[in-house]
Amino acid sequence: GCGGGAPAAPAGAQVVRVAAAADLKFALEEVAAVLAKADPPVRLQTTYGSSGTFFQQISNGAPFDVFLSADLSYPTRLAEAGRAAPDDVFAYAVGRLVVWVPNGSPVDVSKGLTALADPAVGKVAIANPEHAPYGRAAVAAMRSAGVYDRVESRLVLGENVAQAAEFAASGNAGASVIALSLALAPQLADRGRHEEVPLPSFPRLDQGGVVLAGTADRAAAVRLREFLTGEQGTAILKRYGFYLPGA
Amino acid sequence: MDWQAIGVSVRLAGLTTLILLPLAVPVAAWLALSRRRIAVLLEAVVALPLVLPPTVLGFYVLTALGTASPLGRWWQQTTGATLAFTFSGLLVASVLSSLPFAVQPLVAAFAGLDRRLLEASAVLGRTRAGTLLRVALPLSKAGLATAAVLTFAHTVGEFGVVLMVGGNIPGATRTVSIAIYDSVQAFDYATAARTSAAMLVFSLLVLTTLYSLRRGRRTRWPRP
Amino acid sequence: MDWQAIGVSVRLAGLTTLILLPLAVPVAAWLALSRRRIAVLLEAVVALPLVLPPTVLGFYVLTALGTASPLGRWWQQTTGATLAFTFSGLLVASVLSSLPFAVQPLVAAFAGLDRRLLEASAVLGRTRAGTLLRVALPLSKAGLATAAVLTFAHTVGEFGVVLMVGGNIPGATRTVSIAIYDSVQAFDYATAARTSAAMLVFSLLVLTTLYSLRRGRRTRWPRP
Amino acid sequence: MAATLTARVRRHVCDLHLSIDTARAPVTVLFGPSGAGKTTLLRCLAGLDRPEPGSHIQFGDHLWDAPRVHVPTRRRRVGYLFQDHALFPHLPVAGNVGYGLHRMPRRQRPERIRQALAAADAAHLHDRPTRGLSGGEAQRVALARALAPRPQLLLLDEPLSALDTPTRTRLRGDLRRLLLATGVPTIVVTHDRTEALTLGDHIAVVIDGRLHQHGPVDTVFNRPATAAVAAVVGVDTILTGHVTGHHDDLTHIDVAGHVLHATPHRDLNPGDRTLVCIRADDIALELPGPPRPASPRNQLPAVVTAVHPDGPVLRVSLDAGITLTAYVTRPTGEHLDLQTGRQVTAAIKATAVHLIAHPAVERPH
Amino acid sequence: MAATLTARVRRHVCDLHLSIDTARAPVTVLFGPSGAGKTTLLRCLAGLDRPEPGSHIQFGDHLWDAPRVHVPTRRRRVGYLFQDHALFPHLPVAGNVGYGLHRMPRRQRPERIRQALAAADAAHLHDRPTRGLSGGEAQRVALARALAPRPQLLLLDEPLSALDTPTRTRLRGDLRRLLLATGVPTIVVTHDRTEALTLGDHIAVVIDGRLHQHGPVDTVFNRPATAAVAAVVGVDTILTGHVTGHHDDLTHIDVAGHVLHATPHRDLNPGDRTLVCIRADDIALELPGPPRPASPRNQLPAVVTAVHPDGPVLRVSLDAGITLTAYVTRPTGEHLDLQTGRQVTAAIKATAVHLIAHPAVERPH
Ligand SMILES: Nc1ncnc2c1ncn2[C@@H]1O[C@H](COP(=O)(O)OP(=O)(O)OP(=O)(O)O)[C@@H](O)[C@H]1O
Ligand SMILES: Nc1ncnc2c1ncn2[C@@H]1O[C@H](COP(=O)(O)OP(=O)(O)OP(=O)(O)O)[C@@H](O)[C@H]1O
Ligand code: MOO
Ligand SMILES: [Mg+2]
Ligand SMILES: [Mg+2]
Repeated sequence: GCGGGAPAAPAGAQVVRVAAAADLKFALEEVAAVLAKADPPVRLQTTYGSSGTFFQQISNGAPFDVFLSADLSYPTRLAEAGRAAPDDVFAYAVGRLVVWVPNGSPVDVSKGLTALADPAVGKVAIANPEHAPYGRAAVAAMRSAGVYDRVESRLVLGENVAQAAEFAASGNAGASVIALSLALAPQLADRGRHEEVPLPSFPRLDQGGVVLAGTADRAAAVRLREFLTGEQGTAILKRYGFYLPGA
Repeated sequence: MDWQAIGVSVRLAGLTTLILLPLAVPVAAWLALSRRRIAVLLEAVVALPLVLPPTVLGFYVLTALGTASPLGRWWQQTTGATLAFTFSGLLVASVLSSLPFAVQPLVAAFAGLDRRLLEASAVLGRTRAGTLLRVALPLSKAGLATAAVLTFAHTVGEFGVVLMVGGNIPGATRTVSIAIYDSVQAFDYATAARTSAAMLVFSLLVLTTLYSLRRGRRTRWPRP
Repeated sequence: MDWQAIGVSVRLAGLTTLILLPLAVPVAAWLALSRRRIAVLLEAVVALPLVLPPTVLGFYVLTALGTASPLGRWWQQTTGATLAFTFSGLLVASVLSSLPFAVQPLVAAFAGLDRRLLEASAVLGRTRAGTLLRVALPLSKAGLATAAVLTFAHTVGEFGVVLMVGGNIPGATRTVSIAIYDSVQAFDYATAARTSAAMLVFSLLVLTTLYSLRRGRRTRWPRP
Repeated sequence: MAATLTARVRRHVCDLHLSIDTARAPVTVLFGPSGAGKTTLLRCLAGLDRPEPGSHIQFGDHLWDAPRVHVPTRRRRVGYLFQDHALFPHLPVAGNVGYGLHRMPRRQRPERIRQALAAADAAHLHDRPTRGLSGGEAQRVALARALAPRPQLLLLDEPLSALDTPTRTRLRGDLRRLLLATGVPTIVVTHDRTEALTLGDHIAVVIDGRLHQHGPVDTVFNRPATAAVAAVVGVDTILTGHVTGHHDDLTHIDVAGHVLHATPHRDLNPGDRTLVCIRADDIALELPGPPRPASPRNQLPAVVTAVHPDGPVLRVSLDAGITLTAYVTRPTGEHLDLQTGRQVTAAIKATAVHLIAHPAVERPH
Repeated sequence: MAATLTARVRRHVCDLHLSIDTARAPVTVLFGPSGAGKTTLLRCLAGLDRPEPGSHIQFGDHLWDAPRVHVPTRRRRVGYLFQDHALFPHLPVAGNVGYGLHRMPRRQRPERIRQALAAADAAHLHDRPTRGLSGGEAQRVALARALAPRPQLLLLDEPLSALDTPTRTRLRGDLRRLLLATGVPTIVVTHDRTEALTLGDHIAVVIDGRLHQHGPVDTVFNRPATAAVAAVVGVDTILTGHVTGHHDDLTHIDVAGHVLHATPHRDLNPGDRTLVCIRADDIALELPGPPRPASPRNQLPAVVTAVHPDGPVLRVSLDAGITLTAYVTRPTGEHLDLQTGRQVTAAIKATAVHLIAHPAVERPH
């Protein structure tokens, strides 16, 4: 379904309003499905977008219960600003980066980032490093692979990582550097090939969340946090292409 | 398909239009018909919301409405709720960002009026307000319709401001434009296409009706 | 402050206006003055880019320009490059998304013309095209100015479409609206404010000049 | 350029049948009360209004309007002076006059513009902006604009109504000469009798959307076919009587007990009802005296009931048993010492007494 | 409601000084050639154009324009019939006429609308839409609209120009009666002499932006103060001569060798140059014969050079050594058998020969 995403929940269900980074899109759908059947059911009302945008909105009092960012710094800064208790910041996953090319591309994606050095690849899409954690990670990874100088002039920037994925998926960019979670999504999986970028070649994408101070139903929000960091949640996140915090 | 979002959009666009038009008419009349030189400058000022990127406009509105600003705090103390991320907040932002769409066509229409008719009205003892209501406005129906259409349509399509100020809350601030964007972001092209199509059909109906209404007495090419 | 982005925006807005106006004039004339009933419907169709959220519009343009579409493939084979993420691609998208802003004010202006003057032109042996050029257009200067202003300003402020089709390439597709947005997102409020201010001042200058130009022969309130 | 214009024009407000042989009548005057349908007719001829089914307009060899035929305005090559001028406000005077000259080589246009303006007595307005022209100035510029392209048919809707008398008189003469010289068939709407007489060859009288009479100007003015026409062309005295007989090459009519003599009218038989039309300017006033056997065969003793100045003449109302209206010049008026109650003799030639048969079927206007 | 209107109006096209005692002259006619500045004057009086510094307009007790004073149009309570009508196209006829009645109780408006329409001979148009009115219909509606609010000053810019003669004649009388009955001071622009004579008490002649003469209608028409006025009011014969002397209570003038007699003019001395004005309708034509010692003191033998119909009369051009123009009625014309070459005597009373002193300083128009 649309961004709202949550399956219809029985009346009286607890509702949690979630602001989630774009790379969580598919994983959270499944989380929501599971939670909706839990007892008592929890209904997730999820909005996806760029972590930076959510930070702005929450700083100005946006009525969310839980913020799942693509990094740890935004949640931490929210806590520092008094928008959440410092204890309520939690890490829930580690983002993984892939090089993604559409089907039919002549690029040998198995060579990873070095394949991008070839000008024949054309435009390379990444998230905007200025405010998207995945963009920053992609730039760092390309630098450590020593290809950044040769790719820089061909970079195109998506507003968030999902948009970067779309640039390549629509065939307008020759390749993209995106979140594994997106590359694994059913809608993208059969439209292209991907190769993971080795984790050590870029600063760890520790993804953090936070239960916000103004939450209407703290119990429900905490249940979401518990679920994500618990056994069932971590299994789902793992399946959708995340490493687990501390792994 | 997100019917709720469509509902929010229609409500938002309708209310924005209803609020803006009565506001825009006197403003446009002053801008168009005033003899003061400053009118030119003010006309440009009114057009400014057009130039600011909607997200930036949204950001500034957000800041102004937020709890950090005096206005936001005052609102919160008075009503007990924040203005941002509510339908009312969205309405405020929409009114602001659609202002030029309501004012500009009216300015053009008023500026094109036959001055003899304004003079005739003055001779017959009417004030400017009376003349505006009884002569200028009825003779500017095409401009009024354009203003209404542009305001309504622009609000329905508005994205950046709503994104920043609305916070994408279903039933309150998730408009259809946001909903479609979300579908696209989720690679759910089918839903995006379906929602877009529904909106297009609806808009087409509204616009066609509006345009038909104003068509009565219009100037046409001489036959054939 | 990102002067380069300002340059891109001004170039984009200027070219969009230059391309759109000559296109919009005959379209608007047909829509306004045609006696055919279908004109009402087509007028609504022309207004549609307004209703679609810019990002969605951008997405569809992106899809149309991409290698998956025949148009995109044809362009790529002909020119050897993609249209997306280039200035030209942005221009195409801008022209499309600004179409209603150019057409609507002209339709209103043409619809308000004095029919006797069109008749006088026909009697004197002029074709519709001649009449359009020599009578309708000169008498619709206010509408033309409004069309130009709205097109220019809307393109400068346009965000969603540019975001989708541009790819944020400095000097080519990073417009000032994107640059400001990026600054805001990067918490660089100072730069955002400075760039916004620069753009506001520039836009104010352009608009004021344009409005002053058209002010000469306008209808005014009867004295005083 | 002589051609025949045949028009049957039906629209909700009118149903007119007009046929003009432009060789015999280069200038046709359209005359009729306000709201009669004159402008409507011109608009249909110009192709601006589309006449209703059953209409048919043909100019020379060109079929302009017929079932499934409608030649667009710009191909009819007519010149049209609109009743409300419709000058282009954004063009200067010269631009307005030159607007229809696009088929002419560019070099020749300034000369033609000057000629047209001169013909319309508006040469001095050549460089003026159009906004700000006075009413009469605008009318002359509109006339020049209609003349400039030398159209094949000229339609002038009250071309001189906004002008002062000296300008109008001068322009009237110039215009008539120009129209005859260039040979452009012309239809002129006017409300002015003098204009009709001095400009037109034929006159068509339109009343309530119907053509009531069409013919040489003199004939129509002196021999109106119907009471309505008589009223419109300014016959001041219209009386009802009945024929008493024919004698001495004259027809005798009884009007309210008074006998009038008229030139014979062959359709009238003794006993028939008839309208009697007498123009005010055909009644001469004389000092009362014994009847003289002079040419005015009707001599009615009358009492002056009112005297009003009316333009260059005095309008005298008389009671001669029947009510009469006469025009006299001022010297005559002074000579007769005309004032209310004065006894005079009204002399009317038999040829000036115009009879209209069957008044019972006439719809008085 | 009698008040004095004093106006000094300066604008780039005119500089006029006008003072009207509306008690003595309830209706003032503004007369002058096209482009003279008549409309400009009315617009300034209505407050629509702002006169230039040095201007001053006062109506009764109300100062309307002066240095740093400018009463807005809507407070002047004037009625203005615009030369181009300016009806509101979106309102029906009744809506137009009722537009200025907002200060009147709503219930009374329909009656007032009907009265105003009836006064303008347009009662039948009450329910009509304004678009589609004919020229003359629109003019009458505009007149009704100006009359309806019973303004304190009425400005009529050619109120009857688009009407046919019978309607115009009828309306003229009705209008004059209405204006006198309601006592609304009125300024009427007209190009029509008859209208000036029948509507107006006083007449103001404006030429080239200057007020040339102002006074009772008769005086101005019969005794034009300048050659320009004489031309404008339609004096047909204007000759230059010089005074030869005063005898018999008459002034004698030599014009190209012919002696004319005029009523004495005290400012003229023998030898002075003078203009001699003779109206065509003041010249009587007679069969040639021995001079009679009758009241017309000038009897000039003359030859007819041309005869033209001109409205209700014949316009006869004469060569009497000097060129004369005379009007005669048609019976007189037939009686004299007027045709080119015919010998007649032109009789002109001394009182009809009007002298204008110092013609050398006059700027001929
Ligand atoms: N479009 C229209 N709709 C309704 N009535 C109309 C329309 N056009 C003209 N009429 C009516 O038809 C009649 C004839 O109008 P037209 O303009 O031909 O008169 P006219 O003879 O030119 O009169 P005038 O001398 O006053 O100009 C008028 O009563 C007018 O109101
Ligand atoms: N706004 C203006 N700008 C320039 N000239 C003007 C303006 N208004 C009037 N005039 C000129 O001033 C002169 C007087 O104009 P006005 O309209 O007063 O004439 P009028 O006496 O009413 O003539 P008419 O009888 O033809 O209506 C004209 O020559 C006119 O062209
Ligand atoms: O999910 Mo992000 O915040 O676009 O990197
Ligand atoms: Mg007419
Ligand atoms: Mg005038």
